[in-house]
Amino acid sequence: MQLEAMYQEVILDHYRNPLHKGLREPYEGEAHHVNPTCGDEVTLRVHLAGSGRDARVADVSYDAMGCSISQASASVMSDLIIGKSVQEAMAVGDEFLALMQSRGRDVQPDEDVLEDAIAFAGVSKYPARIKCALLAWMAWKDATARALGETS
Amino acid sequence: MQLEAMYQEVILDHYRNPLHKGLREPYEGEAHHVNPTCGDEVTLRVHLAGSGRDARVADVSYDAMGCSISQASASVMSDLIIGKSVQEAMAVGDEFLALMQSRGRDVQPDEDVLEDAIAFAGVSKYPARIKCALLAWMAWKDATARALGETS
Amino acid sequence: MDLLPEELKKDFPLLRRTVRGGRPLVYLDSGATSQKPLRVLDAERGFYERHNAAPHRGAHLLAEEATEAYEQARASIARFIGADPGEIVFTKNATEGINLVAYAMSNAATAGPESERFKIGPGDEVVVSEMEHHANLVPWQELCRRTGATLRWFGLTDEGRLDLDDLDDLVNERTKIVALTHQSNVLGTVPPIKRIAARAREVGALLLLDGAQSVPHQPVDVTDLDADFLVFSGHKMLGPTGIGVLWGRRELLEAMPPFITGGSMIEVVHMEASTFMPPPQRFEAGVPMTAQAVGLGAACDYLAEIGMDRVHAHEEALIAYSLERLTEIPGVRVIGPGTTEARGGAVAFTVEDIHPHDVGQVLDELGVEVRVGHHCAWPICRRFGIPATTRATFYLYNTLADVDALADGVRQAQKFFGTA
Amino acid sequence: MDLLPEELKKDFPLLRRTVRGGRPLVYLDSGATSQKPLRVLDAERGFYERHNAAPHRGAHLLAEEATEAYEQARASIARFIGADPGEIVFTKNATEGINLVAYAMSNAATAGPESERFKIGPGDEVVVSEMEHHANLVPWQELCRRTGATLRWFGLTDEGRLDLDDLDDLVNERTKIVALTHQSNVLGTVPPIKRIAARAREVGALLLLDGAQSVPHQPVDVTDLDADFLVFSGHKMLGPTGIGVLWGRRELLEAMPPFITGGSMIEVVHMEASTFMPPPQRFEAGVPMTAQAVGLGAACDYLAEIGMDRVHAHEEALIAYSLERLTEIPGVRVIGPGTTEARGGAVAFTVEDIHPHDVGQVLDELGVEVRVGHHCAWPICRRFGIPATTRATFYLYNTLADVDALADGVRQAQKFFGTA
Ligand SMILES: Cc1ncc(COP(=O)(O)O)c(C=O)c1O
Ligand SMILES: Cc1ncc(COP(=O)(O)O)c(C=O)c1O
Repeated sequence: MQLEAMYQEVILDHYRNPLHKGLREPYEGEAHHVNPTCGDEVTLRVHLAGSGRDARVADVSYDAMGCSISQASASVMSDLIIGKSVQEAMAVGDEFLALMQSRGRDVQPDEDVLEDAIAFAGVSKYPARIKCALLAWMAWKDATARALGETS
Repeated sequence: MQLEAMYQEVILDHYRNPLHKGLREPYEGEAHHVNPTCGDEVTLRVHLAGSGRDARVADVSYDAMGCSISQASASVMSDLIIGKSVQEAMAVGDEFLALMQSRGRDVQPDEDVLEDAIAFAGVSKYPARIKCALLAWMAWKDATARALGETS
Repeated sequence: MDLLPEELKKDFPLLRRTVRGGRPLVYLDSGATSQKPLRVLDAERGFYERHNAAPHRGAHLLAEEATEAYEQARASIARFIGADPGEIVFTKNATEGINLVAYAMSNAATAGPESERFKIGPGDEVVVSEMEHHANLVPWQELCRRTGATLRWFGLTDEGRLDLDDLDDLVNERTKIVALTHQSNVLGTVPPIKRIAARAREVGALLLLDGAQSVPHQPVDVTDLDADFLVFSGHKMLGPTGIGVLWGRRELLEAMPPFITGGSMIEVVHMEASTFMPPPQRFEAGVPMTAQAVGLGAACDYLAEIGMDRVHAHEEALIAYSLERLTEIPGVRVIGPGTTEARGGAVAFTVEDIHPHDVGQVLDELGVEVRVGHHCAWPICRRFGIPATTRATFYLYNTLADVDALADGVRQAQKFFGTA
Repeated sequence: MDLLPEELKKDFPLLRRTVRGGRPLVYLDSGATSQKPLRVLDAERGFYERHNAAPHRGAHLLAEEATEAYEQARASIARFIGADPGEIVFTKNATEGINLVAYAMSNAATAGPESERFKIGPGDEVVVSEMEHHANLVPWQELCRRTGATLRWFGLTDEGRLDLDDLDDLVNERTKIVALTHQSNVLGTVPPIKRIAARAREVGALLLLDGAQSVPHQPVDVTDLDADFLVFSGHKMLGPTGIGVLWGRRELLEAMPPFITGGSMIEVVHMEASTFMPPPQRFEAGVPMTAQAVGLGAACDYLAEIGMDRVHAHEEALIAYSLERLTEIPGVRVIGPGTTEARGGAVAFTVEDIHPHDVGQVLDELGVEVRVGHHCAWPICRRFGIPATTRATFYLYNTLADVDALADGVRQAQKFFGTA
């Protein structure tokens, strides 16, 4: 079975014991995203220290309903970007997006950048599940843009 | 060529020298019909003597724009029904409709009833032209219904 | 059990293929779209290879033949549901059919007095239910938004039946139209249409049935249905994609303003204004889905030859077996009626502690193709307090072995995720 | 002359057939609908036999493959007209595309402030022309009827060109949208779009082009076109019936309210109200014309491989030759430009003292399939004071011999009816 390639231990661990879950104060930006095809939802808050793209991601908190992939992805993401500058975190997000869009082709994901998130490589072979893996990331981008006052 | 089967001499004669053409007074009912697929038009008036279905068709006058089949059909029809009772004329119309819908199959049209109109038998093999042959008949039915006060 | 012969599967080329590393395909997603028998594929291709032309537009031989093929298809489809061909309007799918009626109703505002019956505005009401597919919900929300009318709906019982306690209150003198599913695509529920139709008649409301899941799976005869409109999709009943049907009572279609306008639905066109043809042409603007109509006609003939009562009996046997096989698995909960009574072939369920996406992934890996999510009927999930379900839907080509594969797959998912 | 090789005809199975007692078929009605190459038929059938599923709806392997096929088709079509795939909306035909924009404009009345640009009401104006196909006239008449806006139009010169003398008056600050044919299906005229587009920009009006006859026959690049919307039909460009395209500028599609609503165009659905997906999904409610999209994608690839400039040159040669052959016949009058300049491949004509129906009948008997009537552009006939015309339209599979057959047939008609 190919299932093990998708559901790596790391993913199942994060799914069963998600990190940083729950909505917390304070926060400067919040976003609610849904996956219209399956109804999965995430509400995500960003707390920044400092201003502009140099600001540091002081906290990411979220409430989410969805499959193992979307849950684990939210957990891995929060853990990965808390403590980074917004700029660095965005770069990680871009790397993750590239991995997801690789469709399992010959992309060499940067393990140093992606850390646990590299476990999602197997998901990129299943187009219908890519959105699950990206849900939290999209919400985070949106919430951060709001925190930075870049969008309404 | 099968063309001769469709364009019988009788039809071409009526086409070149249409009978009863031109709009005349008096009349009790008028109808304007178009063939939406080709734009052919006929305006047709009915003058009745007497009332109800026993009334006699005293005159049929018309103005028409269209192909040889629709022109000849208006001419043949007028000539055929002027002088008949409405009831008789309707019966001729039904016989003609049956002929047109026969699709060239084994219908034995009644020559005594249809007279010159029997020449349209060949037209029934061409579905797109049946409407041409029926245009004046439909207008006549409509105008007569109006003359009899059967419709608004 | 009244099962159809397994050889039937051979008529469907796609069902021969394998998936995910050579596994045989177990297709349990016919509720989303059905597979196509050779007969339908051949009918469509044969049309293109021999008779292709724009119907109702030309006088040449090909145009004649295309028109004939198109109208014969209309006749086959009409026969299939006991209707008159003049009452069959071709649309691109069921969704367009519902939108057609909803837009015709708002268009009635600026149409002539003959369309009085369709006029709708503030104070008027539209009634749907909580189990509607989005296709039979959103167009009515939008109609209400456009016109100021009010949307109301039937709730659901815990068993997934329509809650008719409020029938007399919900359907009242202000109701212009009741738009209901004829078979739920999630719960499988078949509502008691006759009772609702009687009430609609009483108050002079129109009744539209969403037959997207009924017409493919049970014998439907419009003369017996007591509805005013019925819509369905070709692709869910062995026909091509891109074609659907709106059936309407003749006198209603005759009084109804057009929706999409353009070529070949007009009578006379001036720059200032135009007049329109009688139905069904009035509702078929533009060059139509000719080859698809021909394909759907062939699908109806194919189904009619097998017999819709036999198709229905076959599916009933599969549903009964799958309800049995699924509910014996600990942690599995079927959403919708637990018996085959007044119930069609959609079996939606949850598996404790495993998200439907993850259940579906394991099944897919095993070659069992089911649908996961809200199945375009989100309010059902909200009603039952669940995020989504896994749904198996059946058709005449499915077998008891397919049901076994489903049940075994669910158990494997439980094993994989360590919940059993 | 820059003609394409005659072997091309072999790609089209239907063109091998004979008509009316064994005569070879001379198909001169591609303006109504085109014939289909094997490649398109195989693409469509291959989809049904291997990948058929509802796209954008499932997570299983077949659904993945169907989604991929559907989106690759969108990409092929986008490439064909130089657009971004996100700007390609699938419709059932060109007619639906035009109606989509017209209805979106009236729907803007009850939509949010982002749709401001589309709002239309009394005092606002819509501009079309006297050479529009009914598909690009009646929807605007109906939009004006629904909203109280005013319809205005460009007249035609005696040569069948747009009369632009009134341009600045006709297109003014009150104009919300200009909807123009990009190539007349009767006259062949290609209007000077750039000039009209410049004026539309100046006054802030939208510009929609009806490309039903341009996209199949000339290279069209939306980045060069300066229009806001472009619609066309698959069946006129070697693709299947039942599929069309609306291209729109991204920022406009993003701001435009939906038209047909239902499944898979929604974001979140509650019983009370729903929100919608971004384009193109927002405009594609219901299970789409999946196999037809795949077929149209294959048609675009086929045409692109031949090269649209070569297709255009081929047709130009045929038009030039047919103008020559037809006008040398006494009594024949071509309606529309007499040269190939800014003119595409529809050649409509009258034959003195013979009604087009009768001309067409003789041609049909000879195996030459042309169209007779008003060709869904009735106002053109009124403008030129004629009841109807006979129209020949060409495509890449036509040959000079086809033109000869046409001219010979017209002479035979004259002989038969004794007018020459
Ligand atoms: C110029 C023009 N516009 C619009 C249409 C409508 O196309 P369709 O009938 O495919 O919607 C046609 C063809 O019929 C046409 O020639
Ligand atoms: C109950 C029901 N209604 C309507 C629809 C819409 O059908 P389509 O998407 O073919 O328009 C569907 C299927 O998707 C359905 O299951």
